[in-house]
Amino acid sequence: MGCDARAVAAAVRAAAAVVTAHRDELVRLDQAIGDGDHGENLKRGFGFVVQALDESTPDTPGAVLKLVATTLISKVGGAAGPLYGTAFLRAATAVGDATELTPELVAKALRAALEGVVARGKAEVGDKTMVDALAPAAEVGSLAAAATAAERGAESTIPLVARKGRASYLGERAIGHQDPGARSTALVLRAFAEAAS
Amino acid sequence: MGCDARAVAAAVRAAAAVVTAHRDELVRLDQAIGDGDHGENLKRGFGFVVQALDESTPDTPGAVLKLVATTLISKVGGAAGPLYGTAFLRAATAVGDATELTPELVAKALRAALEGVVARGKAEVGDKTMVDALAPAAEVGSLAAAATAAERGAESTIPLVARKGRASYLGERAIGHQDPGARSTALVLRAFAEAAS
Amino acid sequence: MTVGIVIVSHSAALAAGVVELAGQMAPDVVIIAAGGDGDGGLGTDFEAVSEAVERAQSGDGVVLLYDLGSAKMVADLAVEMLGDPESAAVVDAPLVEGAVAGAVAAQAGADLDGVLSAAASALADQ
Amino acid sequence: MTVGIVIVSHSAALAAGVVELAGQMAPDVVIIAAGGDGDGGLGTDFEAVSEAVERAQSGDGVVLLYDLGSAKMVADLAVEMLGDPESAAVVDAPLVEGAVAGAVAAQAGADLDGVLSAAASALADQ
Ligand SMILES: Nc1ncnc2c1ncn2[C@@H]1O[C@H](COP(=O)(O)OP(=O)(O)O)[C@@H](O)[C@H]1O
Ligand SMILES: Nc1ncnc2c1ncn2[C@@H]1O[C@H](COP(=O)(O)OP(=O)(O)O)[C@@H](O)[C@H]1O
Ligand SMILES: [Mg+2]
Ligand SMILES: [Mg+2]
Ligand SMILES: [Mg+2]
Ligand SMILES: [Mg+2]
Repeated sequence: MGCDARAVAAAVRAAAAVVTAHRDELVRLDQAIGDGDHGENLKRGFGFVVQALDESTPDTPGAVLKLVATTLISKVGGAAGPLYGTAFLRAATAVGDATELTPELVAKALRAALEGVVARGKAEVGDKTMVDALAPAAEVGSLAAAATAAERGAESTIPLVARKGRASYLGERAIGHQDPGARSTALVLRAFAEAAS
Repeated sequence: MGCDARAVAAAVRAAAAVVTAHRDELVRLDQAIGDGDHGENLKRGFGFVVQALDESTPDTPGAVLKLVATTLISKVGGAAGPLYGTAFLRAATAVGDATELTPELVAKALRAALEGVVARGKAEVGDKTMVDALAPAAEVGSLAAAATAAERGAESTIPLVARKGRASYLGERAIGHQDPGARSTALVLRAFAEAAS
Repeated sequence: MTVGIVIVSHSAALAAGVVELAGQMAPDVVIIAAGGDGDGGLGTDFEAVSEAVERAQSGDGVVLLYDLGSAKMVADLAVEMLGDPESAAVVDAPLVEGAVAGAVAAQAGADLDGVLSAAASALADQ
Repeated sequence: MTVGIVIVSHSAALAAGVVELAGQMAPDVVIIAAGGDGDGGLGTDFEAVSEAVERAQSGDGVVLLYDLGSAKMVADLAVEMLGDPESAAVVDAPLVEGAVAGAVAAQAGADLDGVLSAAASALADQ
């Protein structure tokens, strides 16, 4: 299938549906090692994204990604806002004015998103954050492989102590819990992969 | 003259009158290197002290000093409350149950007051605080000499940089201003000396 | 039961805000605001601080945090005047960061020393 | 004109209290609170932060302080998105202590770097 602005918008809507369906799971994960709002943050943020896309869908994939970014930044008050916002903003810049996304552009966008999240939050792999899902995803060739890598990466956060974000206050007590941001990253990438397939 | 509880209470009333008369001067000093409330803090606090003495004057000099202490502690919200409060509390303990203050007891009370202020605020001589007035006062033999030493000590704060209290935020800009707490300490000791003479 | 926390501030709003922020990650910890001069103005209120320490005391101890040096002196005095001064302690820590770190430690069941050291080693960038 | 200050906090009360406390010793400095999620809840509000930076900007620069890591990210993003990102800076400092020290420095006419370093070197026990 082609991957023009409408296809990207459809993938974003699919991601919105998935985070909405998984709201409670993400809330529970964040209750265990944070303040319990991650599921609601993302549900609310992507809700506004869908609203914005309903009002007017931009012409290019990059413009869609930029709309996602600015909406999440202004509507999500919590770490997920600036982190997801920066990821989508860098992805938008990476794909430029292209009218169709190629697999190469998708891979470039993923790497740019990772770089943005790292620049924003200063977390490394192993710090028990969404970087643990996004970093392995940015290394592989296809969205489907990225989603699988992100799922593994998210699960790899379970035995870790957190070194960034609210969970970092917990010390050893974070062990045994999956990081909510890593989990939501895997969910979003899986939604993108399925929409693109 | 004798120095029983009534004489001590009269000296405290004299001090209250003096800090009230010098309220504006102390406010101006505190405006220059603090938040401008020192004159009002002391006026208000000693006002409550006089009220408490009006209601019932305790039997011993020590009990009078203790009443001054607890009143200042509960009524003065600002550094002066715990500092003056601790000074009077330690002085009260130093004079014990004596029914008349001797010059030796007065000297002992002054030294105890100084120790209390230092324990409370951790300031040393030269830090531009009330310790600069109280420390030289605690070294001399009579209240009159103590008042004179405190006045000199207060003036010695003018060229200093503050290392404790709000004025410590100002760095070099505190230079050229007399410390309000040192000034008020000198005023109170002069009032005591005159009441005792 | 957990260690309790008291926030001593010159500003009532500041103390209340710290309680709100720290409480979010420590729902079972008693965190009490002692802010303002008691008359709606900026200042500290010795009696409010003493009462707050009493309310925060469950038997496991109370940690006090403060905003400025004069609030620290009031907090120290309130602790010294307790029946058992060992049952509470004032910590030199950044107020907001220390309160959050201390509250999270208390929530996890840390004892008085544990909460004190969590607060004292809190970082601004976390 | 002086350097302006913005307090980015998850709590509206906390931000307002810090403004009140720091403002007391810096009456001529523009200090703006950007606290809460904009809906009365705990959280940060990117647009409120951006607006606060604009209001605090007199031409001499703006220093932003924050409470938790996510507030720092919002503050960084707001600065990066300014027309002139060099005109403002986020400082890693204890929120309350840094705000008071920074405000006093700004009141004395310090420039952006001076306010930043005053805030960053603020001590809890002062
Ligand atoms: N500095 C950081 N770098 C990368 N990811 C981070 C960082 N801080 C937090 N996160 C991610 O954000 C997630 C929490 O998001 P959310 O609950 O929406 O924000 P908040 O912690 O502000 O409530 C964490 O699970 C983690 O994956
Ligand atoms: N740590 C300290 N040790 C000794 N004296 C101090 C200390 N901190 C402040 N002071 C004294 O307190 C005075 C200010 O008192 P006041 O204005 O009533 O309190 P605040 O600074 O809380 O407004 C200063 O001038 C100084 O003499
Ligand atoms: Mg959360
Ligand atoms: Mg949150
Ligand atoms: Mg003052
Ligand atoms: Mg004051």
